[in-house]
Amino acid sequence: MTPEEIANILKGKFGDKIVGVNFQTVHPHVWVAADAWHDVAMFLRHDSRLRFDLLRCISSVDMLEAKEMVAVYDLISCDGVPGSRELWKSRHGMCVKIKVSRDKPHIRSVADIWPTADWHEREAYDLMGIVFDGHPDSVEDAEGRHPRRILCPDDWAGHALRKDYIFPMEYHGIPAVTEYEQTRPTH
Amino acid sequence: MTETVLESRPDINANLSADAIRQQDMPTEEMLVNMGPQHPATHGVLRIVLRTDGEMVLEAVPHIGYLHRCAEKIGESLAPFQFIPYTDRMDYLAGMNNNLAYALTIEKLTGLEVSKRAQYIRVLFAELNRIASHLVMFGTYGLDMGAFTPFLYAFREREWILDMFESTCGARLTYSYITIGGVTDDLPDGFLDRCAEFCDYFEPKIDEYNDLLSFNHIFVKRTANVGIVSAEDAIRWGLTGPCLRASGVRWDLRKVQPDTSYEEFEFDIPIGEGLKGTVGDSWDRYFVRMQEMKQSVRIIRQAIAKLRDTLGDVLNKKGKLVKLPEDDVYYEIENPRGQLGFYVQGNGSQVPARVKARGPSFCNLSITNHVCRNCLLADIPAIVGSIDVVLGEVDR
Amino acid sequence: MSSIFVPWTARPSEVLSGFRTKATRWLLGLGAVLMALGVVLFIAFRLYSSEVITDWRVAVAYLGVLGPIATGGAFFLGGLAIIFFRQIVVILQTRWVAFLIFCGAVVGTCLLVWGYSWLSYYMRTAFVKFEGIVPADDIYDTIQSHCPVAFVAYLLWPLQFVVVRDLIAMGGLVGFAATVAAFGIWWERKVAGRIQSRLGPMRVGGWHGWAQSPADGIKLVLKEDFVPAHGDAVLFRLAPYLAFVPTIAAFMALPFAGAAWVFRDLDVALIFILAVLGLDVLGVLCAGLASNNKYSTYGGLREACQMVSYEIPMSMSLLVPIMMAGTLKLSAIADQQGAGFSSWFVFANPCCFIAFFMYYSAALASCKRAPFDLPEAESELVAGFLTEYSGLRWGLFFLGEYAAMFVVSGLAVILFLGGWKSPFPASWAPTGTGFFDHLIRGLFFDGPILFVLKSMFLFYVQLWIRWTLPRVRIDQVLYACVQVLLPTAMVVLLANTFWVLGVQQLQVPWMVSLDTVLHTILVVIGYVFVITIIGIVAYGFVNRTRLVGRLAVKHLPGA
Amino acid sequence: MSWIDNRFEEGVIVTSLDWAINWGRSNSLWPMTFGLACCAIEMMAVGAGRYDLDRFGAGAFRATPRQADLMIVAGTVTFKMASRVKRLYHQMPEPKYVIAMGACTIGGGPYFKHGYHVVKGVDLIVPVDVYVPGCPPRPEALMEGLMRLQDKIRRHSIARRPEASMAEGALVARS
Repeated sequence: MTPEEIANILKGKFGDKIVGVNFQTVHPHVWVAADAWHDVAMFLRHDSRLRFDLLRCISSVDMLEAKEMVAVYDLISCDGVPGSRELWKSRHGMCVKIKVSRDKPHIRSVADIWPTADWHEREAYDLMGIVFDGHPDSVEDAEGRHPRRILCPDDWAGHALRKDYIFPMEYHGIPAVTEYEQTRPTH
Repeated sequence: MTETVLESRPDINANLSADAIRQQDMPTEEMLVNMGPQHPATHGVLRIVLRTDGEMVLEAVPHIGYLHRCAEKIGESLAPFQFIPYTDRMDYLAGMNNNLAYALTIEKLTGLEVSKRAQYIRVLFAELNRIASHLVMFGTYGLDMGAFTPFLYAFREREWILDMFESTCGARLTYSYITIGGVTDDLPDGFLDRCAEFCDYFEPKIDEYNDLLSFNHIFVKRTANVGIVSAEDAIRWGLTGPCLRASGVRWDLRKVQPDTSYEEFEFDIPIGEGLKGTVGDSWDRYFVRMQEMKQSVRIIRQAIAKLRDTLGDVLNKKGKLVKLPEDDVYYEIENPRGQLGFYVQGNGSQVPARVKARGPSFCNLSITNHVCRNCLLADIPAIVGSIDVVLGEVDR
Repeated sequence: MSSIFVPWTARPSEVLSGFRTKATRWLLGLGAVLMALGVVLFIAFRLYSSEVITDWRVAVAYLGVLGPIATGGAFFLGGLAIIFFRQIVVILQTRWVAFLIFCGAVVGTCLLVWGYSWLSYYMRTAFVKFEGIVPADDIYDTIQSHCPVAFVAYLLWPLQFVVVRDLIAMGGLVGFAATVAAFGIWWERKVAGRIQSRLGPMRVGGWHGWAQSPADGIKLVLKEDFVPAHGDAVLFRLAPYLAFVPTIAAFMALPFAGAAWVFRDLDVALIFILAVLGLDVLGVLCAGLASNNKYSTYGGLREACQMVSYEIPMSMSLLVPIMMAGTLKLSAIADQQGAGFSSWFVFANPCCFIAFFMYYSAALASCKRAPFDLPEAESELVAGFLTEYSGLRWGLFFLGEYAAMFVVSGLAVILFLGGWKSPFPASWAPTGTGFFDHLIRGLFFDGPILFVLKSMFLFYVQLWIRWTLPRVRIDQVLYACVQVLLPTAMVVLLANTFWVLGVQQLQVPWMVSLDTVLHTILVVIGYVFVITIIGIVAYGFVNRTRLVGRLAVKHLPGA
Repeated sequence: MSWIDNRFEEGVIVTSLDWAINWGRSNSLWPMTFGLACCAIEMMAVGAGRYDLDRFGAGAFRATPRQADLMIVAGTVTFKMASRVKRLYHQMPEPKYVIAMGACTIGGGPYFKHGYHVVKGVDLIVPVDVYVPGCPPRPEALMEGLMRLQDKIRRHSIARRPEASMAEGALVARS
């Protein structure tokens, strides 16, 4: 099934919640509104025509100029019989992008649909600061309820992959960078 | 025994069951055991917090990030050509495959052509490195099971592969040989002969090691029926590579989505058949890798034959200064441990705006807590070792 | 302030070395003079004590004679030690010196074999004649008739007191246990290396790094002694000795050869050895619980359940040869297997044959050796009950483990493999009283050398198993004990009872003939086994280069 | 500082004992099984058949720091790992030695510039005896580092330090 057909199915089901599509690219994708994402994900996972059972990756992008953050979900649908002689095939692949505002990035977690999303969402919060509501492994603190950090220590300050991230001067008494390193733009 | 206990303990409520009374008599409490970051069985700096009741493990929560080396931040600060060495250090057991993954991603984003000879060389080295990586898994898994000797044999064979890599690119572990637009240099003289010699030497060794470890009675008892992962669980948790195939899913990106002219090679995709226990247990995850080594030898033999009569340039010079379009791409290839994916977003300059690496070990490891429920303490190394994580790739 | 002269800081190194050589000369000279004085005293003492002298005067004279000799000897050795320390690296790394030391060790052992049997014979003849305190001259006369070096008599004089003899023997036993452990550790590393296509210790010194164990010992003794916080300090300090002493105690009842080569020839030696070896678990349990470390606790508990459960099949399988021999006295048991290879109990009947292997596997488990090394399973519990131990205390645990390995191997040798009796029929032995007859008998037919060699072979098999097999799981360990070994041991024991009853007591004809047939078959199996082992070793030696692997051998620096 | 160190004045016996002690210490350096990153693989290769660390008596890899003499910090040290590295170092009994293996351990290496989570050199955390450069160092380089460490140990003396004696001398002079 081509991305166009998948997009049409989604449009027919959710209408204006599908805010945009882009097929003139090496990475054809569909833009989905953040509030409808959980329903769309449930549909993508369980609809008999789509059956996207493998979530390959959740990437998060920080658009500093546009004051936006984008979460990129790469999905694929595997087709085959366990233990059979013949190879499994990829029925179709798909990419879903979700755009949220940079100062209040909140997306509904899909860890209940694809368990592998658990760690991906924790990493996305840890490094990019996108909060996934309803994440099974959440903690409550000053910044509200958010997924637990996974890579950086729990007392780490800031989200490292944001474009305006300032490197720490020291961590628990261990010197990290010099003044020059800190003020230098990191990209 | 309820009556006897009641006679001896009048304070106990008579309605309690015998277990409850025993619980009151000799209360056992759960214990938190911290495994790692420095532990021989955690393959680096993985940390697993076990909630145990005696020898029984009720819960195993992995904690990662002790080797978080900011690869993605570096990726969006350097040009792709400069980032290739950092991909080596992600999965430091399969540097060639990581180089290949990033190079293919950038080439797909920029539409760069790679000559046929370079593609065959890439296949050759990717498979050689797959063998080297699986050898390390074979050795360390034996180590986890308490068999010291296979580790030494595995490294003995691995040294030969590393010698060939060294003669080609000068490095033993971090190669940066496969770069954007091909490979940095052509093969040295006599390389293909040494490679063929290695294949003839190594193929019988695999059966030897199966006799030594794979079919060893104790080893089978330790690993069979331990840490069973069903096919749908494996897919739901995003397992890829040998871990997925061990669950009976005959899924391999080299066949599903052939790149680097993998479609010209013929090889089988071994899956776990539950030879010694249930499909998807630790023994299957281990044995799939042993079979994959044989398939890799097959591919190497074909690649040698193809390389002998395919000549030409091996490096597309435009790859060094390639400009990334304002577009994004996500591309995966089949690594020794699973599907390594790179998400790259270009912004018109030479430096990408965002680089995201999807490490196979990262997703494979996330199933640990799901599998390690109600197993024995001694099964934790068996399960974690069979998943075969490389922490440099988990934490990036 | 700056004018303060601190000599040892201001002294340059060449002055130091000059000082050292001077001191060395002094020590050597003084020692030589003192020893000469001692010899002179001795001669004077001999001239003086022509008549029978009573005990205290003998004691005084003895001290008076030995004092100067001992002191001078100490000084002399001190001087030599300084030179030796200066030259230790050179000495240890010259092959011919190592070779000489080895030859010296071999010759010394032979002399020990011969000399001890010789002296013990004459001591017995000397002591039976007298009651209570013995006049020195009588010992002297008794011995002078045989002994070229007469003043040995005075050195032997205190040996008549049991305490003195026991102290000396005890020191010998501890020394032997320590030697076996040190040698075993080095040997294990070499065996592991060869199995793993490596070389093992090479650079430390000596021939193939035989000086590795001394180096490890020096380092371990000098490591920081350490007790974990919130741990039970008393138990923590006590545990190594609780684990080490029982294995040494087991040596006391272990005969090396006959009744003359055992510290105490107990009538219930077997029970004694099993009992004290069982005490070993106490130390491990203390270590596990006192370390305030969860891994240690796991290790201690595993060790407890494993050892306690494996004691039972171990003892039951040992009862089988006991039933054949009809005694618990180890020296007597081995003497019943003196008629060569075919008379060993392991080939006596199928029950014994099975019992041997059952005992050996149970012994592996009770020694915490692989594949049963769960208490210190490295990949699961970091180091098990040893996690918090360092330096000398850890070394004591290690010493105890290796000594226990030797003890269980020795038990197997005595009970199943003919103890110190040779595989050749005793009729081949020379029947003379000369030095070489003693020597050949002691080396090849009936002596501690044979016993140690056999035990060392079983010791080697333990290393071999360790570096080949994976580790079993705790539930499998207990399953193998309770559901496999224990019932088998009971069946074998029962079967052996009827066997002994039918063959030895009642002489049932068909059982006797069956016994003969099976005995022959088992002996043939034994011969085949021995020939196979020899063949394997020869094959491995011939093709060692190919087997070790061309890469490893070709590239090894310092090979 | 082991229990025997710094107790005796320098003299014939002590300076002679030094030979034996240093010989023992330098020839049984037991490393800790402690791999952090890429360099750990090379460390394993050093322990393996071709470059056999056991030939130097340093092949007995101990899993617990209590029994280890040598900590080979093999790989990148991150801020999350730093406290563990420090604790492991403090758990080792004296005398203990540290080899910093690889560029990351020496000074951040390739992760110096953009590595917000990487410690710029393990010597910010624990004292280092020998630095072995390389990314990762070849096994021969690590063996060279081990031999240099052995030389360093052989120069050690258990005798009381000169400055300590000098201080005592000063005290004596004042009283």
